[in-house]
Parts: sequence; C-alpha cells; structure tokens
Amino acid sequence: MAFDVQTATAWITASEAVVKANEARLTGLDAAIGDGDHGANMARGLAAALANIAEKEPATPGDVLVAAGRGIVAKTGGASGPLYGTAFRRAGKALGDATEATAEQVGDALEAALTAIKELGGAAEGDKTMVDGLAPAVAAFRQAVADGGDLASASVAAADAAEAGLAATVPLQARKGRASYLGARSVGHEDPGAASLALILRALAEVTA
Amino acid sequence: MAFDVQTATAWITASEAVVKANEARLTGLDAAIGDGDHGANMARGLAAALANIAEKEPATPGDVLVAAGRGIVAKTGGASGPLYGTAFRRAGKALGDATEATAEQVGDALEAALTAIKELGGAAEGDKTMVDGLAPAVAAFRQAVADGGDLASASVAAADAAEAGLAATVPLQARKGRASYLGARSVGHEDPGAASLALILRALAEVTA
Amino acid sequence: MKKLINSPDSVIADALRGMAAAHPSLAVDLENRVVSRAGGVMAGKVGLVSGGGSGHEPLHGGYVGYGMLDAAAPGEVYTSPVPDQILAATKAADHGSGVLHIVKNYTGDVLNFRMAAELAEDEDIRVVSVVTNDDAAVEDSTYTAGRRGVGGTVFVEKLAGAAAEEGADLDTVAALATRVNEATRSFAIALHAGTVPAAGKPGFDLAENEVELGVGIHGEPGRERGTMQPVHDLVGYALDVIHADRPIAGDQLVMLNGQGGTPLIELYGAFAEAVAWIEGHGGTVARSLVGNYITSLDQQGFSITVMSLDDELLRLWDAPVSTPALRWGR
Amino acid sequence: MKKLINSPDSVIADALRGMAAAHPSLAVDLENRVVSRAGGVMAGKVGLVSGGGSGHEPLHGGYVGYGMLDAAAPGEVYTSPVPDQILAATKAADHGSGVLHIVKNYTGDVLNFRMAAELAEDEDIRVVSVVTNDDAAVEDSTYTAGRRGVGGTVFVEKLAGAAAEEGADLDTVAALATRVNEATRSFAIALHAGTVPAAGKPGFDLAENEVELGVGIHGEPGRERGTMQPVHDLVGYALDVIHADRPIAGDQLVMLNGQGGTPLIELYGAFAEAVAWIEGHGGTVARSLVGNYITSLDQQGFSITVMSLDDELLRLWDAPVSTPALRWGR
Ligand SMILES: Nc1ncnc2c1ncn2[C@@H]1O[C@H](COP(=O)(O)OP(=O)(O)O)[C@@H](O)[C@H]1O
Ligand SMILES: Nc1ncnc2c1ncn2[C@@H]1O[C@H](COP(=O)(O)OP(=O)(O)O)[C@@H](O)[C@H]1O
Ligand SMILES: [Mg+2]
Ligand SMILES: [Mg+2]
Ligand SMILES: [Mg+2]
Ligand SMILES: [Mg+2]
Repeated sequence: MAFDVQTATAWITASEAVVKANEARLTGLDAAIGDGDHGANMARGLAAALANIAEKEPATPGDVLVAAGRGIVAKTGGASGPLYGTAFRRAGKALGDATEATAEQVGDALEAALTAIKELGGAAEGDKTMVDGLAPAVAAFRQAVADGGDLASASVAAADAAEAGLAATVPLQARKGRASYLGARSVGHEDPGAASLALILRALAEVTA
Repeated sequence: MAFDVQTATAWITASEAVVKANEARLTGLDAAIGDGDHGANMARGLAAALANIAEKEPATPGDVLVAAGRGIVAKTGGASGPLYGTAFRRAGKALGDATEATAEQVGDALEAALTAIKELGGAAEGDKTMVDGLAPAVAAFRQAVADGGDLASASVAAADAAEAGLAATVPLQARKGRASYLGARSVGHEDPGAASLALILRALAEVTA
Repeated sequence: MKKLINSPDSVIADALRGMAAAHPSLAVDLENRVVSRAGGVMAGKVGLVSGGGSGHEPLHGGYVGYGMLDAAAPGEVYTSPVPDQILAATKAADHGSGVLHIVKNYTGDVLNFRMAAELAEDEDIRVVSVVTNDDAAVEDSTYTAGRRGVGGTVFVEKLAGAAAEEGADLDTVAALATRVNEATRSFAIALHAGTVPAAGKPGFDLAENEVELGVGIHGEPGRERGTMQPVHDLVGYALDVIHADRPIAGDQLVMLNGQGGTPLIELYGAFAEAVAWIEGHGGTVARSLVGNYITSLDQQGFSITVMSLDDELLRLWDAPVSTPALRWGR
Repeated sequence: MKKLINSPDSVIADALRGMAAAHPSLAVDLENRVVSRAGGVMAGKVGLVSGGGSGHEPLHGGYVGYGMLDAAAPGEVYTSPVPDQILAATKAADHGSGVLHIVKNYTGDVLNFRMAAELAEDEDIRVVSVVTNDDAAVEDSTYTAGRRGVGGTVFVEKLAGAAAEEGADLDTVAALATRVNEATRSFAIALHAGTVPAAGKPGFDLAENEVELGVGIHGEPGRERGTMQPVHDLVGYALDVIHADRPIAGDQLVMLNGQGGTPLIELYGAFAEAVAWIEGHGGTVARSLVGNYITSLDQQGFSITVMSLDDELLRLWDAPVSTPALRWGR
C-alpha cells in the first residue's frame, strides 16, 4: 500500500481517535511530572488538525500533513503545539507534491519531523522528551525500508521502536520541558510526549497495515 | 457555707478549668449551628476573668464577680463576651458590699444576671440561647432556698435545672444569635451558650458543696 | 488543614505586623489592635469606624484610608472585637465631628459596639451606629436576630466614606449609610467550607455534589444544602432570591465576591453570568467589583451583592478612594 | 473538587466575558482571545504584550492598562497561547514603535511567542522578546530548559510598562526588562495543590504534615517534598534559597504572593516574617505587594519575589499605573 491522501487522512483520523481514547492517561502522565494538560492539548490539537484537513481538502498526502500541522499549531498551545505542529508541517513539505509517497519518502518525512523538533526544542536523545520516541522510530523505519520492508512493516517497526523508546524514558531525568523543573524527581515516569508519539506511530502502523 | 471572696474566686477558677477542659466540645457545638468559636471565646474570657481578679484583689464576693465580668467583657468579644461579662458584673453589683453573701443574696445575684442577659440580648426563653439554661436555673435556685435549702443544695438544684434546660434546647429552633440564621436547621443541636452555662453552674455547685 | 501561620494564637498579631509593614498609609496599633490612617485627615471630618471578627480580609483594615474608613478594629478570627478596642478605634477616628460606627448585624458585634459607644460618649465623642443587614438568605423578623450584615458593608463603607470626605455631618453620613444598606441585598453559596486556624478543620463538610445555599461569612452552614450546579444556575439561584426580596431594576452596583479560596478566573465567569441575568431582567450593571472583598478565610464559593444606584450613590461610588484594597481616582 | 464553572471547555471564554463586563478600561476580543486597552494610547509608545496559560489571574489580563501592558493573550488553563492569538495581541499593542514580548520561560510559551514574533515581522512589526526566568528553585544550566519565569514577571511588566509610558524606545525598554529580570528572584512553597478544571482533582496530593518546596505556578510538584513548618520557617527557607542564589542586600522590592487559595490574613502574617528576615539580614523592604498577583488557580501556598532596587527602578515602580489589578498614582 502507498501513502496517499486517504492513508494520510486516515492516519490523522486514527491518531485523533487514539489520543482522545487515551486523553486521561496522557494527562495523568503529565500531571506526575508536568502540568497535567498533555491529554487535553493533544486532543484539541488533533481535532484542529482534522478540522483543517476537512476545510482545506488537500490534494496530496504532503498537503494533508501540512494542513494537520497548521491546525495543530493554530489551536494547541503549550510545548506540544509548536513541536508536533511544525513536525507535521515539515513532514508534509518533505513529501513534496507526490500523490503517492513511497516508503522511502515517508522515511524522509519522519526524519524531517525529527529534525524540526530537535531544532525547535533543542532537545537531544536522552533528555526525556518526544525525541526519545521519534529518534529510534525514524531509525527503525529507515532500517526496515533498507532491509526491503514495505510501508506497512516499516511503520510497525517504527511503532515498536517508539514504544521501546517510551519505556526507555522511565529511568531518565528530564532536561527539557516542564519535567526538567522536577530535577531528580522526574525519574521513574514515562514522558507524556513520548507516550503520545508512540500512539500516533502505532496509528500509522494500523492505517498502513 | 457562705458565699465569700474565697468561694466566689473558687467558682471562677473552677469555671475556667471546666470550660478549658470542655473547650473542644463547646467549639464543636458552635461549629454545628454557629461559627465554631464558643469554646475559644469562653476559655479566653474566663482566663481574663481570673487574671483580672488576681490583679484587682477584690475584697468582697461582689467585687470578685464584678472583676470577673470586667475581665470577660474586655477580652472575649463575640456575643458571649458582653452577655456573660455583663451578667457577672450585674451579679456582683447585686451582692453589694456583703463580705459573706447568703443563699438568698446569691439567688438575687443570679436573677440580676438573667435580667442583664435578657435586656442586652433581647432573648426570651425558648429562643435557644443561654437564657434557656439560666432562667430555669434561677427559678430552681430560688425554689430550693424558699424550701429551706442552703447555698450548696440550691446550687445543685440550679446546676441540675441548667443541664435540663440545656437538653431542652435540642428540639428548639434558634431565634437569636448566629444559630438563628440556620432557621429550621438549628433544630436537633444543643445550644453552645446553654452548654457553657450549665458547666459554670455545675462549677458553682461543686465549689459550694 | 494546613495553615500558613505560626500558631492559631498569633494569627491576628502576625497579620497586623504584616499590614503595618505592607502599607505605610496605615497606622497599626499592635497593642490595641486598631488600624487607622497614618496620614492627616481634614479636621472636622466625620470619623468612620468599622470592625468585626477577622478572617474577612481585606474587610475591614484594607478599607482604611482616604474615602473610606478612618479606623478598623479587628477581633479574633470570626469573633467581634471587644469594647475597649472599639473605643480605641473610635478615638483614633474622631476628628471633632463625631464618629459613625458601621456594624454588621451579629449579636456579638452589635453588643460590643454598643458598649464601646457608651464608653465613647463618656469621653464626649458622639457616636451614631448603623447596622448593616443585607443578607437576603436570612428571613427577617422582629422575633429573631434578623439578617446578617455581609457584602453590603463594603458599599456602606465606601459610600459613607465618600460622603464624610465631602464634609457631610454625622447625621447625614449616618442617614446615607442607612439608605445604602436598605438599597442593598446579598446572597452567598459555598462549595467548600473555610478552616478557622484554631479549629484546624473546615466548618462543615460537603460532598462532591453538594453546595451550601445562603451561607454567611463565618463558615456557618447555609439555610439549606443544595446540589452542585453549573455556575450559570448557581448565580441564577442567588439572583432569584435577591430579586424576590427586593426587585432588581435599573442601574445596579454589583459585587461578585470570592469567599477567599475561589480562583479569580472562576469569579469572572460567575460575574459574566450575573451580568447576563441582570440584563435579561431589564437591569443594567453600571458599576462592579469582581474579586475577594469580604472573605471567609479560604472558603470556596462566591457571594453577589447588588445595590440600586441613583445619581447621588453613583457619584459617591465614583468619588476618589485610596485604601489598600480599593483605590481609584487619586 | 467542585469548580465554579459551566464546563471545563468554557472556562476561558466565560472569564473573558466577565472581564469585559467588569472592566470598561479593557477591550476584550472574545474571538481572538486578546485583552487590550480600551482607551487611546500615546502614538509612538512601545507596545507591551504578555501572555501565557490561564489560571494565574490577575496575570496577565489584569495588568493591561496605563503603565503596564498594552495587550495580553491568555491561553487555555496552564497552556501557552497559540501563535495567531499572540499575533493578534501584538497587532493590538503596536503603536508604531515596535512591541516587547514578555515571555515566561516555558518551552511552550517560548516556542509559541517565537512563532508569533515571526508572523509579526512578516507584517512589519518589530518585536523584541524578553524571557523571564526568576525562579530560584530551579537549577539553571545550558543543558536544561532553565529556570521558570514566575513572580518576577509582574515586576518586569510594571517597570518596563512605566519605561514605555515615559517614551523609552524598544531597545531601551527591552534592556530594562532584562535588567529587572536579572535583579529578581522568586521561590514558592505549596500547602495544597490547585485543581485544573479539566482534571477535576488536585495536581498532587500532600499529607497534613507535608509541603512542596520550590513549586512553580502550574500545579506541578516542587523540587522536593518537605515537612510542614510554622510560617516563620517556611518563609525563612524560601528566603535562604533566594539569598544563596543572589544575595539580598540594600533596598528591596518584595512581593508576598498568594497562590490563589490562601487567605489574605495568612499572607500578611507571612509578609511580616519576610520583613523580619530581610531586616535581620541587613536589607530594607522599600516597597512591597501583599496579595494574589500571580496565582495557580486555588492552590494554597505562597511565593516570595525579591528585587534589588536602585533609584531608577524605584522611580519606575512608583510611576503611575492603572490596571484592574495594580493601581496607584492616577
Ligand atoms: N524542548 C523540547 N523538545 C522536545 N520535546 C519537548 C520539549 N519540551 C517539551 N517537550 C515534550 O512536550 C511534552 C509536554 O507537552 P504538553 O504537556 O502538551 O506541553 P506543556 O509542557 O507546555 O504543558 C513533554 O512530555 C515532552 O515530550
Ligand atoms: N441575643 C442573645 N441572647 C442570649 N444569648 C445569646 C444571644 N445571642 C447569642 N447568645 C448565646 O451566645 C452563644 C454563642 O456565643 P459565642 O459563640 O461565644 O459568640 P458568637 O455567636 O458571637 O460567635 C449562643 O450559643 C447563645 O447561647
Ligand atoms: Mg503539559
Ligand atoms: Mg460563636
Ligand atoms: Mg464568633
Ligand atoms: Mg501546559
């Protein structure tokens, strides 16, 4: 299967649904080491992404992601708004005007998203942020494609890696975002942004399956 | 036994002690239908009464009660400060400059206290106030004296009547003081002022026994 | 309940030290527990004194200053001040033209102020007392203690203060204060009771779906327990009671007051509902206050106080005032 | 936890309606969620914009007015506003001489304000941003998100606002804001967490003998959990941390701030302790604020913000200000 307008739209639709279903869990994670709004932020942001896609009726999968990103930036606020919003926007731009993106192109798009987040937020791997989910996911996706995998199997590899990355955030001490204010007390908890990221990449695996 | 400086002072001393011991109970009663300060008010007021007696070194039982009343007015505040303070002051004045007051004179003094409280606060019997303890207590005291009783037995009769009066406040709806704001919700609780009054008259019975 | 205090016994003394340090415009007599104006006052001005139990801050000490009170006598928490203390406040407020006592209608306040007034007259200070009783939650009757004085007291202090500053004599200021009280009604609803430091626990317990309707300002239970509702309905309930008691029509002065523990963002939301209700009933909110003006320690909930304005009252409301808690026009 | 709201989704919209009705001096754009000055502004004045998550009222909307902000952008509760909204506030604040963004140091605030600044420059509005980061509770380091902006933001808004009102240009106002931020330190202690309406329960749980030391303004846990102490010791702890970070000496501007749910009487008591501590260390409390100025909904606790004053800062502090929450001199 290729990554076209339908698949891209289905991805955002599925992401919105899974985040909404996990809103309380994400909020709980954020309450433990942050300010308890990550669930609400992501739910609001992805709903805005869907609304913007519906309004813009984008013709390419790239434009779907750009519309999603713009919707997220415009309505989310918080750290996750600019970070996720810019990530989707840059991913969309990376797809150019392909109507059916290849697995390799999707890998480039995920890489662009990672670069955007790192640039904007200044976080490196190990700082206990969404980067700790996305960086291994991008690597796993690319590896799967290099090993001859298709979009579906690469997406599963990415989702698996993101979930492993999420688990790996537990022992880390946060150095970016609100959790950093807790110092050593941030250890022992999953990072909320890494958790939402794992949900979103699992949604990608599901819509491309 | 006669009501002399020692007895009068012992009464205030015993009153202070019993109120202090019952401070939490009085506060609890006031919290239920008032503002939860009656215990603290009475403890503060009677401590001030003792301090003022110690300072003034009164020469007559009347002056002991006047000093107690002045101390209460000066330090208590709330409804109970002026009411109890004036009651003790008027009771003291009623004793004149007798150095040993008779049971009859003590009866007059209690009557003067009751009159002062009714005048000042405007409460009648049945309004669910300290009047509901004091009015039957004065009547019982006088009746006991008329029946040939001495100070000790009349004081016991007064204390018994005050306790019965306290119990009788439970089904009443308050018409004076803060409890009146609760309307029908004031029913079913002892009146805090009637409760402190019963303690104080029981202290009289004990020091005159 | 944890309290930010040293000990329940030192709460008032500590707070008065803090007020003295925070407000150079106030003279705080720590010994007599009197808060008065530090600056000079126009000789011959009628003096205004109020007081009552503490725990309602900024009432009353926060309203001492130009255009409002001359002196305040704060009692123990929720306990009226004592006569000697009120006398000291009265002396501090006397500029030779007599003193108005603004007394909230509680037995303790009324009696202690009455005793203080007698002491003041012994010292040749003429005192007139006005008792505020604006709480529409309480049934008024000559057989009872009558209504409580609550939020309307702030309006009385402001408007009588403005009249006194303009040079009105004692009887005129007292008559105005009476008129303000009569034109004013309040109603309060609590979500969670406040905690008196000496008691250490809330005055009453409410379940997650309960509110107390018609509470006073002393953490006492209300006239009935109700069900938790959206703020739209709670505000509507309060205004319905007030309106039934004294119809709300024409220009209104409205105070949407917090009880000490409710976030300001929620008070603004409640105020929006109050404005909608009043406009829906043909009235106009001409002036307003939104915030914590007469509190019950850390109690959660709100009260609404509504007064019908006429030209004189509006002018006096707009007149300059400069106190720690209310300040405009200078 | 009961909340005085219609629904968690309507909190901001309802509060903005209430603010609009309560303060004729404010223009409230309900659509864009921007609070700006209703009255005219001297043409050519540098515009001041701040904003951030809601729940900190009166910050920031309550500081819009003469001598402080030109516009504020309130986000969802504890969530920074979005770029378009900040852009709208920036436009409302632009009087032709550029706009200062006063941004509290949180990733979300910094990123959204940065995006808004880029959008504004596309529309030829020059924007300079100053990021406040006065919280001494947080270890500062280039490897982390750094310190939080907390109470010092109020001082920056007041002093930069006064400079802008005097006609200083954008770079001068920005330099002053930076200087104020650098001269300021804060520390906060919480007794009981506030409740975000959407969450419906307190952000953290504390036992009767516990406090959170070094909390921020978003209901987040502090840098460590401590034991409940008398206010004397809690205030001493906070000032010790601040003093170790930036010595307190000479004339100080001190804000003893409530977190929204602490009674004013307790804040005054805490302030008395702060004054005693500072004087005991040879400093002087030259100016002060005591009350709820930057809150965390109904959180119980306090923060202390301390700034070293010089002649210029003192003059700018005393300069007239007329906003819903701070008003003096006019
Ligand atoms: N500088 C950063 N770089 C990358 N991710 C970050 C950064 N700061 C925060 N995050 C991510 O954002 C998440 C929190 O998002 P959210 O709660 O929505 O925003 P806020 O922290 O403003 O309340 C964190 O769990 C973390 O994964
Ligand atoms: N008008 C009154 N006449 C007689 N007793 C009264 C009156 N008002 C109140 N009391 C008594 O005072 C008691 C309450 O005293 P206290 O709690 O110390 O003062 P406050 O009501 O001012 O808090 C009531 O229980 C009642 O017995
Ligand atoms: Mg968050
Ligand atoms: Mg009481
Ligand atoms: Mg009382
Ligand atoms: Mg947030």
